[in-house]
Amino acid sequence: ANGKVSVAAISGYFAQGFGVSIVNGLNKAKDEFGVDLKLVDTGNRALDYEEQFANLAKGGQYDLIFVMGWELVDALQKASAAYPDQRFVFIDGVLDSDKMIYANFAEEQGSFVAGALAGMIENKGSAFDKIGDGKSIGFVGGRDIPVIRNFLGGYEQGSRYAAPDVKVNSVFAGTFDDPAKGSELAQALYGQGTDIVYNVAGPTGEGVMQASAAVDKYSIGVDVDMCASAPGNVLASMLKRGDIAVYSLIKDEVEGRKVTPGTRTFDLASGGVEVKICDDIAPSIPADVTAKLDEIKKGIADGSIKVERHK
Amino acid sequence: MEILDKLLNVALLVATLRTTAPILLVALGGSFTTKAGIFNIGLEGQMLVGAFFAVLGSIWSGSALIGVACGVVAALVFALAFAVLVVSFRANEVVVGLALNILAGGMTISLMKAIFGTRGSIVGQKIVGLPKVQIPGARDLLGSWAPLVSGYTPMVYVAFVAVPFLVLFYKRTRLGLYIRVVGEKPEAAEALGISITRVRYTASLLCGLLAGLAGAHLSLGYITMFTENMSSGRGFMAVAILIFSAGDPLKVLAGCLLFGFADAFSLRLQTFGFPSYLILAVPYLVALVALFALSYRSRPRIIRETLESMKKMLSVETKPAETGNNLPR
Amino acid sequence: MSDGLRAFYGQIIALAIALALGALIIVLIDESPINVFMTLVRGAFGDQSKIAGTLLQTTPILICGIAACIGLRGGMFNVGIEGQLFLGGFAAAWVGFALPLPAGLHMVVGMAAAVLAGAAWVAIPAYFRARYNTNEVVSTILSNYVAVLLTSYFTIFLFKRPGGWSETPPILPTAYLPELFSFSRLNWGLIIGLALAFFVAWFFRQTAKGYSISMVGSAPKFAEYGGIDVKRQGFLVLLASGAVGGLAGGVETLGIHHRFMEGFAPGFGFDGLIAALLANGSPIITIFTALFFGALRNGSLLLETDTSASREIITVIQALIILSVSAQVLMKRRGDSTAGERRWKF
Amino acid sequence: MSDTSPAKRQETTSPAENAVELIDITKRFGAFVANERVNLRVKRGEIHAIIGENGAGKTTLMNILFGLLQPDEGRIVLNGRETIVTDPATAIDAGLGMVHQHFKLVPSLSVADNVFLGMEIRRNGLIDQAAQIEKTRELSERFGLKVEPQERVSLLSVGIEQRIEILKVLARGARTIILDEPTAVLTPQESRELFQTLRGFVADGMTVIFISHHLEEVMEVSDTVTVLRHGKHVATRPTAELTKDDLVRMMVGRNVSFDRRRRTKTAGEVVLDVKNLWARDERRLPALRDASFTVRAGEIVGIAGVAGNGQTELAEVLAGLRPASHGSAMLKGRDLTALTPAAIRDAGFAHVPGDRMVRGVDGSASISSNLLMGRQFKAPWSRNGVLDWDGVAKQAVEMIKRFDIRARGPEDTVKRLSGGNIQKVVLAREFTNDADFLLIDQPTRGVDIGAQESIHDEIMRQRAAGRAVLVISVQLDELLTLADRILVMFNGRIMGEVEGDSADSERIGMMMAGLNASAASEVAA
Ligand SMILES: Nc1ncnc2c1ncn2[C@@H]1O[C@H](COP(=O)(O)OP(=O)(O)OP(=O)(O)O)[C@@H](O)[C@H]1O
Ligand SMILES: Nc1ncnc2c1ncn2[C@@H]1O[C@H](COP(=O)(O)OP(=O)(O)OP(=O)(O)O)[C@@H](O)[C@H]1O
Ligand SMILES: [Mg+2]
Ligand SMILES: [Mg+2]
Repeated sequence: ANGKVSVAAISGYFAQGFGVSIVNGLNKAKDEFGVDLKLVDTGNRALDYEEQFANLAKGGQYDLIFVMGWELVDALQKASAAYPDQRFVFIDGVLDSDKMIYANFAEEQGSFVAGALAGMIENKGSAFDKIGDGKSIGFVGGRDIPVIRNFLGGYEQGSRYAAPDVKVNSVFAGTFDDPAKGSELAQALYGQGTDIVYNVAGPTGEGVMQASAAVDKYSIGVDVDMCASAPGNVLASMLKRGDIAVYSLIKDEVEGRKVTPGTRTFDLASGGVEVKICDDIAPSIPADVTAKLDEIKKGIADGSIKVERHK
Repeated sequence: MEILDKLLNVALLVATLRTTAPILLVALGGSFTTKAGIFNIGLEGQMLVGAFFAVLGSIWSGSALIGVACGVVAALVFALAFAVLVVSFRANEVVVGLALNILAGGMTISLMKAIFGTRGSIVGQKIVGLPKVQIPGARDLLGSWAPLVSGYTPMVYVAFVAVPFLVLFYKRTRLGLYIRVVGEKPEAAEALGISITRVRYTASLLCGLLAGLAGAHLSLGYITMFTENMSSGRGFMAVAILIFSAGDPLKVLAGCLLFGFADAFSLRLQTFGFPSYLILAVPYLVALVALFALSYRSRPRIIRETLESMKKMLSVETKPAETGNNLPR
Repeated sequence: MSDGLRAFYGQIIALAIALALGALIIVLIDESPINVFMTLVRGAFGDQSKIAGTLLQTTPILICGIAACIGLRGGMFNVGIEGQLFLGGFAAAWVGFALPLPAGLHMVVGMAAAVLAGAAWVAIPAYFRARYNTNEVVSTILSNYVAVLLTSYFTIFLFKRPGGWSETPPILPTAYLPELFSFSRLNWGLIIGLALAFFVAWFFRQTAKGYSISMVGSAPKFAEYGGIDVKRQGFLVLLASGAVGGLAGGVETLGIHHRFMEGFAPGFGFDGLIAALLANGSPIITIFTALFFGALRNGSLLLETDTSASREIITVIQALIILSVSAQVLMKRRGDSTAGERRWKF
Repeated sequence: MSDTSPAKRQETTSPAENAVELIDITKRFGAFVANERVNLRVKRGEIHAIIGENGAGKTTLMNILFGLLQPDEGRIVLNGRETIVTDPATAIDAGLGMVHQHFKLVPSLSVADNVFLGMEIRRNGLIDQAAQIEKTRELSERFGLKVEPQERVSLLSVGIEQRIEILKVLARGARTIILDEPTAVLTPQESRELFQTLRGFVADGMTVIFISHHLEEVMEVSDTVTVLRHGKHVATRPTAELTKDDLVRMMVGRNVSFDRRRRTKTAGEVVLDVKNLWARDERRLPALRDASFTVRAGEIVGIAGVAGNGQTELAEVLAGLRPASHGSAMLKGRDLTALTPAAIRDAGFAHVPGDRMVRGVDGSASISSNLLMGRQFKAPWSRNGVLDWDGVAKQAVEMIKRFDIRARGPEDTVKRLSGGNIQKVVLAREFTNDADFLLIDQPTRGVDIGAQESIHDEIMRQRAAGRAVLVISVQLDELLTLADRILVMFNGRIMGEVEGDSADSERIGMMMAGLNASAASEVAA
């Protein structure tokens, strides 16, 4: 790597929510620092992964290889053993090996805040714009897989903490690529008296946002700022700042602070996850809600509020 | 009871129509090829390019209608490629259909990257979606049932109105007749100077037209965005419905409604806490059960069959005074 | 020019057209076609590990292709190989992690479970096809969706590896399908696939049973008249096809992944179907079409890292190649009737 | 060559005197020459018969004339104008119409829709079905071809289908009508009606070309005969100058006898005993009603009847291809109605099916492969389930020789053979099965005269070997030639039985039309 930092990223999810934020961070680093960047899309056939890791790692030209997606873990571990000098950054989790760099995100914390926000708004009842009499909030997941369950778990805990009598209705689309289905699922939830729906479903979730505009209810976005998807209907977005994570890692590398194995945690306290209330909504959020949210954030940061991870 | 109330209501029927519309449109498109004797497993791909180019056209022109037109043109290009390979070059239609599906997937992503610099989804204000059609007076006449007929995007109406048109088309127009004849008995068509090639091309293109509309509906009507692979198996579902309806418009409608209902219904079931994976399989299982039940019903059970035939024999035999043959007892 | 020679030239020309189109696309993305094609070849056959990788990719396509061939020869269009593969893969993995058995036997039982699961999964569509003439294309397409969802459910809700991803616990090493070389994951699956191809070809060509099934496939009424139990053969053919589809899944889980992962092998069933159709239902030719696809896939993996061509571009080029190879323009006489061509019946 | 003089004579006459002239037509299929420099001149206003053995190239020649095939060499002159017939549309425009050997009707459409297919009557862009029905009725009345315009074709009998085919041609204003083996599927009465119609056409100044294997018909109705042999033109002569024997000699190059076969009264024990057999057709209506009869060893029993009167169902029930709804059929003590087709074959049953292309062969397979059917599990064809293809091929070569199958070899694809040769493939397989009972449905449908004789010889040989033979045929002549006893079927019933020796066609014809035995005798007497 003749003086110039060169990085690669490998994943099957560059097209979906969190992946988009990773790509944004990588591109930002590329533009700012002029690093070489190679993106490798793994597709979704497990048979391919090992070969792809080998193709990427064997030349040794990449200073860092970012790896995103749990299904790649097996191939990653083999590659890490086969190419011990290669530094891999595993995004969104921590593995047993101590040779890798981990960028770990606490999405359950962000989801906890989102759940608390939704629960409290729901509790305001018809006093609040677009909220009906029912006491339920919703969740639309992409596929029913552990990481999505982790979002759901945080959301439920947050809602229970801040608004114990609000019920959480959760559904899964079974796919991340079907916005039409997302819209249909959200409309089913809204039709049953649910007023706020949090989506963790990539492009499928876009359908949820659009449905909230169609029936004029509230939605909460995820991963990236989705406030523009349905202005006036999106309460907030739970940002999972993959962009910050990769950007800061590359920045360290470029500025001579060689990234070494270990875990970096991106949580509420460090700003790695955050709930951003949309600008057009923010003025109408009651002060007591804002205060409670601040209190919760503080509690999570200092450990007085424990958020369970999904196992 | 409360559960039933929550499940079975106008909203469910409205959702059924909404879910049905895109599959119905693409399946009606496939009806042309099916009737013309071509097995078109490439509907999925045609729909996908339709969806993509509709969004592209809408962004470029700022007009939803031009967007729809772009989607249709793109699907037509795919349909033409299908026809050239299958009809003129006599390639295997399953291979071509599947390969065009693969091509559609790769092409839309490549173009998305090339044009928008990102993968994933195209969302945002620049896409002009199709407006919802409010039927005047619907609310006064139907009250809470109004959403059943009013407030959909235009293609939903197009899909359902297309059904009677297609019935008429096959029954009463020359082209419709030729399509049926070419599918049913090509040697008859050939002997009468009807060009099989021409009819199959026409059928393929008509298929592309509706598949393109279906795609445009998905990305500009149902929702307003494009995402990779957003046709999500609707084209394959349409293929399944087509095969067991033999392309007959009314049966296609019935099949699509059944699937649409099962889909809308099962989504609602999920909110009662059933495991998502099993609930998501419900529409496919319903379709399978319907398929099996239909074919089972078309073969009466041995006993009923025998009874009926006996009755028929008796009724036929009592009339003419033929030479003294005894009835079987 | 003999028909065979004409067909051969036809394929060469078709391939040339596809490559020319591909080259055009490559130029459009600012790459050198020469470089891209060389990389493709290097990625497929560059060294022994690349060749092994190609064969590794070939194996499941080949086995799925044979499953499709069996169906096609018997007049059954099994579009459900995908689902059978998933069920077979899961069943083998289940035996692998849940049923401790002595080495060797364990693997055999695992493969047998895969075969049985594949056959069982197609049994209902097969029964209805045989008994009530229910279209197997529809029922197998639909059952694919159910198979994928069902195995996902099993994996995530019933058998998930604690702390792991959407996957079952790892299988015990006693159930591993042995690897062929130290430098690759290539395993006995390839040998099984090749042996199966030759066996199936021999079976249809040389055995009385195979003859009977072929006749059911090409002229069912004639077969019925000739005393062949058409329904029974049809049922068995689909079952056998499903069994081989299941076997493909078993080979993948016991030979490579050593556990079942939800959604681990999408599209192999369809790749196999395309390979079999391009080979016109011949298992021997399917070896070559599957190898062709395997080489394309493995080559394209290197293409992605070593050139600026991305996965989607490669997909586009692959689709173009399949399309042009499928065109039989030069294989048939022109000018005469087109009406007699075989068509799909609905 | 014998045709040069008439041809020369015609060249001097006004060109329009000939409706059709084919000049030096050559057509090759691969290395095989189906037509070799064939010349055909058909005068306006005549009935012109084309005869020749199976595979002589008759259908090929007509397909070329009608634009369905393109000749490799040669010219076509229609009504004095040289025409390149690129497709049927060109032929139709030139006033030609063709009724194909295999009908080309669309089963799901109505009669009127079929008649006007390709030239629909439309109003406001929509097909005017009322007008089509009206016009069809008009045509049908004008030409005396009775049809019900609104009925679906799938429900009609072959005789009516043929009328529709002819109406189709007439509706297109054809002045020259080509019929390829029009009578192969018709009853004697229907054939007679057809020829009356054809004479009517000629009287109207139209021209008729027809292909036939029935020399009586040719002698009876044609004005001129053209004979083809092995793809070559042999002769074109006025019919009046010829005898039937001349025709046969020109066709096959030797004499053939048409006498009734000698009958032996030495029938043995009962082999097949059918009692009160009932069966239903596809529409679940009774199609076979209470049939009872026996067939003895060393005897040929014929079943006469107009097509579609339950013969097919009877044959299928006996072969196990259709369930019986009542009754029994004992073959040497075993009830066939309870057995599978395979078990029936094992019980000593051989079957030549009526619909040879669907039931009798796999057209896409080789002759060897077709000859193997039914015996693939038996030695010497297979051992331990493994086939001996060499042995199969060797046997196929023998059968090709013995049954005079005109083919390039045992690996030849069956669908490339002519109709008659395909039939011989079926016969070859079934007659070498050593079965005690032979069921032969339409033994010589579409088979040329030379081959007919050899097929009849073969059937007689089977009888001499002590087999029990049941022959179903719509050609009464054939049954009169072969059968020891003839049963007549009408509307699913056996109307009566006549001895072969004393059989007269008039009385049988009555029974075929639905009169019972005694009534038929009275009317005939
Ligand atoms: N010989 C033929 N072979 C194949 N297709 C045909 C043939 N004749 C007509 N068609 C098809 O049938 C359709 C209707 O044909 P038609 O000739 O009626 O068109 P048109 O004259 O534009 O219609 P109209 O007369 O109703 O205005 C056309 O799409 C044409 O492609
Ligand atoms: N498409 C084809 N390909 C190859 N050979 C063919 C084809 N069509 C016809 N033939 C061959 O050409 C010869 C003439 O066939 P044709 O059908 O004209 O005979 P035909 O005189 O009508 O016989 P038949 O009286 O049995 O109907 C036959 O040997 C046949 O096998
Ligand atoms: Mg002929
Ligand atoms: Mg013939």
